[in-house]
Amino acid sequence: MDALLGQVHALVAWAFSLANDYDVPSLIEAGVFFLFAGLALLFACGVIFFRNVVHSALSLTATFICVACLYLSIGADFMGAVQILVYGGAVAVLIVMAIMLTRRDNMAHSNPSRGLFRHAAAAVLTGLFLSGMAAVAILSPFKSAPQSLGDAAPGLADLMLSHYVLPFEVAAVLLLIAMIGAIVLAKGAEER
Amino acid sequence: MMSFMELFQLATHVGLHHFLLFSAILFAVGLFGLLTKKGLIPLLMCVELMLNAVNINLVAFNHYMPVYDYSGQLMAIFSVAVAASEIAVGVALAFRIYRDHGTVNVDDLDEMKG
Amino acid sequence: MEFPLLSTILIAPLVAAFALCFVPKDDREMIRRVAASATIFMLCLTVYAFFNFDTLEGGVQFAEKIPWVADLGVCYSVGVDGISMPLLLLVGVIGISAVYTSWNTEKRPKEFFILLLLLIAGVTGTFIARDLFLFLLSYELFVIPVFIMVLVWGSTKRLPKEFVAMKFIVFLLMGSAFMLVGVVLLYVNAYPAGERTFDFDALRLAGEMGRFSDSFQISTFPLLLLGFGSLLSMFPFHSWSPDGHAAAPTAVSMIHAGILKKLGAYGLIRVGVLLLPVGAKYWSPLIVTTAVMGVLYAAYIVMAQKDLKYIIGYSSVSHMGYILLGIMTLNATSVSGAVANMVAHGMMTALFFSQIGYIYERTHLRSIPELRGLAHYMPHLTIGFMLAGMTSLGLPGLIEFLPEFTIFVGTFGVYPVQALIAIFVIVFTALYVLRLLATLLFGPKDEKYAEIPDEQGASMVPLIVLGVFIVGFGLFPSLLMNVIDCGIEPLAPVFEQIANAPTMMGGVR
Amino acid sequence: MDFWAISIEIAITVLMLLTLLVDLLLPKDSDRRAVAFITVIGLVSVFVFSLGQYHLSPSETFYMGLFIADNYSLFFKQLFILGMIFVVLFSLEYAHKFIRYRGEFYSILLSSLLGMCVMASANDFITLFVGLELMTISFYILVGFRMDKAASGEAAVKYLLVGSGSTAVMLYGISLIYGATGSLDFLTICRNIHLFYAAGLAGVVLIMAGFFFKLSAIPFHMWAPDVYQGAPTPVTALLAMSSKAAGLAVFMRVLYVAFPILGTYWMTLLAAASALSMIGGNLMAMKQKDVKRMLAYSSIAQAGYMMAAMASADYAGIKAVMFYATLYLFANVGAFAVLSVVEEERGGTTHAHITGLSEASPMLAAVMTISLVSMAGVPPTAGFAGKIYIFTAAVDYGYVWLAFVGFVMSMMSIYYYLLVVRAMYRDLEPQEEDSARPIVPNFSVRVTALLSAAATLVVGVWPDFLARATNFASQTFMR
Amino acid sequence: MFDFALYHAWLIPLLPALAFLVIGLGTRQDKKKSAIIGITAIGASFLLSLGVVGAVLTKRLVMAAPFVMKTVWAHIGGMDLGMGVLIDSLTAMMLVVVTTVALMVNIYSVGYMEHDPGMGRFFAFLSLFAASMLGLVISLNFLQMYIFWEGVGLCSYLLIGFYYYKISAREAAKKAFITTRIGDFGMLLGILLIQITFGTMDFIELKTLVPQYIWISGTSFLTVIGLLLFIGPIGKSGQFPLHVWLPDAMEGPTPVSALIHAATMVVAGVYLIGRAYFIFAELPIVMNVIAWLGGFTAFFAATIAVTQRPFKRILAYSTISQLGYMMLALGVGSLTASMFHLMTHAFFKALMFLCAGAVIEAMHEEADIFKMGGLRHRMPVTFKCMTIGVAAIAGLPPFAGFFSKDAILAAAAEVSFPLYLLASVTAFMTAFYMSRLLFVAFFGEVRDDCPAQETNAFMRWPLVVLAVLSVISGAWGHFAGFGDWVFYGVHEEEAINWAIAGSSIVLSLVAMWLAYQIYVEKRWSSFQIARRLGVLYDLSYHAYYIDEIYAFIRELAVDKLGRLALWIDTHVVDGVVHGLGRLAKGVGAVLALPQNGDVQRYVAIFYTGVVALVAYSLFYAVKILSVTGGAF
Repeated sequence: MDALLGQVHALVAWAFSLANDYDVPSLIEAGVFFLFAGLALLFACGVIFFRNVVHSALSLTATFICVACLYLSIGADFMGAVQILVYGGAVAVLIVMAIMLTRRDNMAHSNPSRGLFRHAAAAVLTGLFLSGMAAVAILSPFKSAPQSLGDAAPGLADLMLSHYVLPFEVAAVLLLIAMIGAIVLAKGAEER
Repeated sequence: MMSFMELFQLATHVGLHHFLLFSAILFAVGLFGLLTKKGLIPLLMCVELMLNAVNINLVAFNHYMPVYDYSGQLMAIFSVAVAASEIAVGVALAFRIYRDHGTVNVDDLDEMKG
Repeated sequence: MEFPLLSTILIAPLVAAFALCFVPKDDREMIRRVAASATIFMLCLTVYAFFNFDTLEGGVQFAEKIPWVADLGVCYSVGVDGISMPLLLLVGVIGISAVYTSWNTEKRPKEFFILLLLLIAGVTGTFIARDLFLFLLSYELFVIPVFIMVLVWGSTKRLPKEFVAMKFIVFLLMGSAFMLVGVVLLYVNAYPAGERTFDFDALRLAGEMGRFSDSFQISTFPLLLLGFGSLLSMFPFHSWSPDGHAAAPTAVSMIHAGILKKLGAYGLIRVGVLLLPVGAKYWSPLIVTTAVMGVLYAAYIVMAQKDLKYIIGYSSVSHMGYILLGIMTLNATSVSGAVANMVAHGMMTALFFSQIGYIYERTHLRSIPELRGLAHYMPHLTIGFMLAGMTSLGLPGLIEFLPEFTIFVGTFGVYPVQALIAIFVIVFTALYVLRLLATLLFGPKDEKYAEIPDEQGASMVPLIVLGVFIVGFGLFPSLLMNVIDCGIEPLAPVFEQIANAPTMMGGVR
Repeated sequence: MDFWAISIEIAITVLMLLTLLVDLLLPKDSDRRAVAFITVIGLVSVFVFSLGQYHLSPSETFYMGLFIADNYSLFFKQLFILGMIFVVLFSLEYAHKFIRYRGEFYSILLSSLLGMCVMASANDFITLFVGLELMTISFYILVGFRMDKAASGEAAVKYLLVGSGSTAVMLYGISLIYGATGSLDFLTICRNIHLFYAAGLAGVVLIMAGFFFKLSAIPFHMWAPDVYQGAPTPVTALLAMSSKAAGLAVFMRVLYVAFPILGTYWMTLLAAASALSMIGGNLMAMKQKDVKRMLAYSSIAQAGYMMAAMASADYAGIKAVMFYATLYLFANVGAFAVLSVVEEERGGTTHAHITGLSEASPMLAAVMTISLVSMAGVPPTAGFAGKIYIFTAAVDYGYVWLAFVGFVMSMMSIYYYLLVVRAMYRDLEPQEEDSARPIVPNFSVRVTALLSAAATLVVGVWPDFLARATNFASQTFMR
Repeated sequence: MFDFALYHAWLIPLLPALAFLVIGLGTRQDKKKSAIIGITAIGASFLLSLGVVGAVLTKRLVMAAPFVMKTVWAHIGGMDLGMGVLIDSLTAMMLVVVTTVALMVNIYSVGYMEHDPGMGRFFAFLSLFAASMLGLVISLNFLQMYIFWEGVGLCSYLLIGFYYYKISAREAAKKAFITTRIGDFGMLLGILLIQITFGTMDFIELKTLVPQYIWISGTSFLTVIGLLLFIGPIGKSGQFPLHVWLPDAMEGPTPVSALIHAATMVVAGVYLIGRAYFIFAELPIVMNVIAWLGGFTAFFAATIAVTQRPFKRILAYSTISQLGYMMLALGVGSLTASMFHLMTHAFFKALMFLCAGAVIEAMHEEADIFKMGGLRHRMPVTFKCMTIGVAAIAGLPPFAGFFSKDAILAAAAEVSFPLYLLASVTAFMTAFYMSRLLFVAFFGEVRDDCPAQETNAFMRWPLVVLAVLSVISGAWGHFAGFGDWVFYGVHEEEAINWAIAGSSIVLSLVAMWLAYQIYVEKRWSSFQIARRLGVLYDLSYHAYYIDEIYAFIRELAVDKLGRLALWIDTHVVDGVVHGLGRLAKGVGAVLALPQNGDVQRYVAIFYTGVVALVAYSLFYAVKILSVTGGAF
């Protein structure tokens, strides 16, 4: 009982203190973060739990966009743009196309899941992984010190074309090969 | 024990840990999907979720930690490229599977075992 | 530079094997002629080496040394001392006998002789190696030839030959796994990185400098023992051996019982006892006891066996027990006896198997109740069997008597009870050998063997070659013993050291 | 910027584009041997050219040390190139029979090679990641390249799914390392004390998990058997030798260059994974009936051996790994060359398919035997010397138990290798007479098979040359 | 001349050995040449032996001062193993006995074996036997003796099994070898102990070392050695528990029985003890054992011999009995008597066996004496010779046996009355059964179907020579002073003790009379007596069922145990091996169970591994944090 009273006290005191030092920008920041993060997680869950795979795909796109918004919120504007373009655009289209090409019948139950046991096991495993990662995040005494490195796009361009030009070129080859490979595989599938 | 207030304070001061936890959860959701979905395409979507989650990590570190260039974001960009390639190949393979098996459910893929 | 005698001996079968690759596979005559000439050449050289071995000078002779693998500290270092010289001779003798025993191989002769020559080369390399790496390299060379030979040319009796081939190899290699751990431990502990070497003498030197602590020796020796002991068919790690004999083609049985097992014993002396004397001493009561148990146990099993190859297989387990006994008693007398017995038993067993092979090849029988009264039609075969049998039961005047006697002399003073049992087994040996000979050779005539020719020409070669050595060394043992003696004599300090080391029973025996 | 440092990569890229181009130019119905020959000739010239890159002076780097062309990477690159040459050579007939898009096949082979080469030289996580993914994605495609076989597609899907999972984990690890140290550059990371953060520690293990996946170490091995079995045989060969070697090369660089201060931390893990892989891989291989699948399990064990040497974390260990990777390459080339011929002639790679091979083609049977024995580590093949190097390194560091497990398991492994030999050499049942029908492999297969067998034997009997080469490469690496 | 013989004494065994080689490798197929070579070699040895005797007599090489030549045979592990020649009076006596009998048997065999296709082989083996036996006789040390000891064993084996197509012969040969092997085992132990204790096996060196040893350490350990050494003679000389092979050994050709199993080889045991008497004589316990065992064997074998029917079997048991006598003599300390009896026995037993051979051949391989009868008419020479033999063994003066047996009885009486009594009873029984043999086979009516004819000259003359020797050797030995030469310790002048001699003569005569009454006059029916005796007769007739007991023991302790061991080996030892193999495979199969093709399971296992690694890293991180307190 006492503990409860204590909590109530604290709540009241907090309300007062809130009035005292009302840090608007920080709260807005928090609001934005929680809004988009929450939405992203919600949509992510939608990817998994929608019965209709098209809905899942749309949900995935929504997740991507929410994440892009988060990027924007911490100043990674270029990254946000890439996210929207590549994920929200290209990948989503690819996926929807794939769905259309591999499924021509009723979409109602087009996103089946494994059995109950598998869900339970997956939940345990996922939970363990999550708690591990959370523990890692919490146990690490990061000394965060946000700073501005200037505009992201020029900074990235600078890196990409000087420091990391080689990976950049290799990534080009990678995309080329992925394209060729995808064509070959898909073509092979067609020519039955 | 932490009081509500401190908790709230902690929650409202959005920082690195928020993003780390968020990305961990997103990753976990993707992982959960990867383990439970049947269709190949939903599985690919889940993979994308996981890769995306990691990107959030990278971008967040790049923003919050005392670093002097954008290499974290760059890494994320490369990861996007890789993810895109992966999904392209994955989709092509989905066609293969669909052709061979008439379905894209991976639980039918057990020709090889033991 | 001296003529590289030992290398020539080593290379001869390899060259022949290589040459055989280019002989058309239907030209049987050519194939066996090539194989035979290689082994004859080998025999001549080994005999030359044996009789030119300077027993007064002793030490390592005909040595050659070429740096080989620099960073492991490996040299191509060959040479023979008084211990390995007789065994090299044994290889030469059994090599030629094996080739001639297989003279009439009809099934895929080309591959057969290639593998046989490889096998011979491998065992040769082991005995002449003065470097542990080279030793190991040749030591396990037998694996593939033996496996394939059993598989293709073997015979199925109690167990399918495929199964036996597998058991044979896996068993031995499992043993050698332990041995390899031991060897690596030795190698690493002997010298600090950069100075390491596989050279036997250098390793011994390291031992003398005290690089191998007592506890290290005690823990490492069992590893080596497991490896070498299982090749030596030490009880209770012998079960690969009789089955292996039974399934293998004759030539392989000869080499297997005649040489391979000796390889185990040789390794045990060369690596186990000489490098880890204190460890050997510590375990010796246990090993001696199991050795004697093996002697008795295998002799008992022979009593119940009917299949000729199983009989000889188990009897060789029994005889190898004597050798192990001699080695692990760890004094100069017993070890010399063991080394001599290695030669003796090798020749004896090879002779036995070659005779069995002869009869099996022609009748496809080798079970005692099915074969009888062979003496009526095959006097030469009878002589072969009698000679082998009498050698086996330790008849004086034949090669095996004096080595056994020496082992007994060496052992009796140290382990009287064990020695007593071991000596008593000579009665059993007589019993089973005589039973075998009696049923196989003597008794009423059986017309079904009338058509089978007696040994003639090529098939007499094993009998003659082995017989000459069995009788010759039996009547003039000093030919053999002097060589062995000059190999054992320099080891006196080792035995001295051992004499004062504690055993697992505590104290000094 | 020094293009000399990336000349090999440039050459391979050019070659890759050339093959694409030639493929386009060739008439539609021509067989693509020309492409294969171009590939081989090109790779041989690259190989010869690369010999000239060994150096005693400090290593060349391409831009700010992010890409280093040291002797170590050079050695591995040559290894990959060599493996690729062999694979292309022995798969000529195989590709002709089973691969529909041969021109693209060779291009993608080359792109995977490019990925490996980039990995071997990578000195920061971005380059590493991109190279790794280039290789991996190429392999996803290659594994699915047999359009006529459903198993091939299935294998590709499995590889892709598990591989993506592993990519995600590895990326996660990289992100944590980045978070802890603020850098992706190995040379910067290695000096950063913040690696001891939980994030750093977790990052290391996550990265290791990614590499364990590549090396198919237990318990990250589950994909390997299915993928090896389903993939086209030449691709399986590459997976077993090159992909694994590339993983090793970069794994060692990451551990030794980026995380040396965590040595005691990851060594334990390596030793444990090594022991698990050696035991599990060998035991599971025992009951396999399909040779390719058996080789998959055996490759798990082989990875275990190599990790045992890595666990000792000094130049002797690196050298042992390099030595072993080389001889493993030779052994694999031999084995898979034979298997590809068998699959081509008899339509499969199970024990039933290789039965009677010793009569159908003694040469192939002998090569197979030698290769398998080398994998088991029995003299006089190279495997024996390799094992001695590996376990000497392990024992030297104090991992006696690891050496013990390794030797015992490697000798146990002879069992399943000999099962194959047994199938090839055993007497044929009357109804199997068909299996004795002669197989005459074509010239390139013969050359490849004999070369690999000869190399296995020569290295086994006279390991000095290879030992010197690996010493040279590894010592400059540790410098 | 004598010097030549002495210094070339090593030729004595070598010549027959060479003959063996020549016959074995060359002339085996040619009967005549083989015979000539064999006889020539043994004849030369005989001459040389005579020369040696001459040398011994002229140079007075008594046992205390022998002539020695030696060479190193092998040097091994710190032991010097010598080979050499030791010539003294004992050796000389043995040489002459052996060569004489061997020569006679060789000549006899020419006749006996003339129709046998294996005659060449036979002569080869005979030569080898002679070589081994002579080598044994001139042995300088225990090892050499053991070597030739085994050599004679081998020859015995070969010759017993000469008719290898006969299963009985084959089995008898085997039995002989194995039984003597058991004895050899003990002897080998003894020799080993001597080598270990004294560091030498040389008789001459031991002769000086043993007394010193006894002086220092007493006799207890030496007693063990002595007993072990004695096991060898028990086997070889057919003493009680190991006598079973000797009767069976009669499966061999009769000349072989004469040479080996009567005259020479079986006395090797006696000879060994005589040679090593300087050890045995110092060990009273061992001496007692020898004496009593000898006495018992003598009596025991005699009781069996009384009821046997086959000709050679009776002789065989009589041999055992006589060997027992010799042992008894040794045991009571009279080397002289023993050796004397050895010599005389060699002659008359060889004689009787050769007679037996003649009879059996004449009877077309019929051995049962009760199927013979009246042979004295058909084979007069043989009959006369046989009679001389029987008289000799019965101890009737002036035949050879009288002198030697008397000496033994006298020696026994001097030491122990019970032994004397035993010996006397045995003497009585000996006379009885030998006369029984003589009377049944040679007296009575000639049967209608009797094919017997007198034998040919080759077989006849050796009989005559041996008969002469059987007559004169005793008296000659006695009066020419055998005891002056062959003795141990201090030589005592011995005269015939007429009390003992007289009583033994009386006993013998009574026994012969009894036999005559039963078997010739048929005053008492032998069957009635047998029935009366009942169990005793059965026991005796079946040799106390010792063979059966041994067979039972062998079945139990060897064959059954062997089968048990085999079972253990295939099911337990091998079972463990196979089980381990299966276990490994099984574990592999279990480990591969998760590999069911389900890719999501693969992912799950992958992530399980990841989680485990993360857990490890967290554990490590917490440890670091706790160490550093979170400060970096």
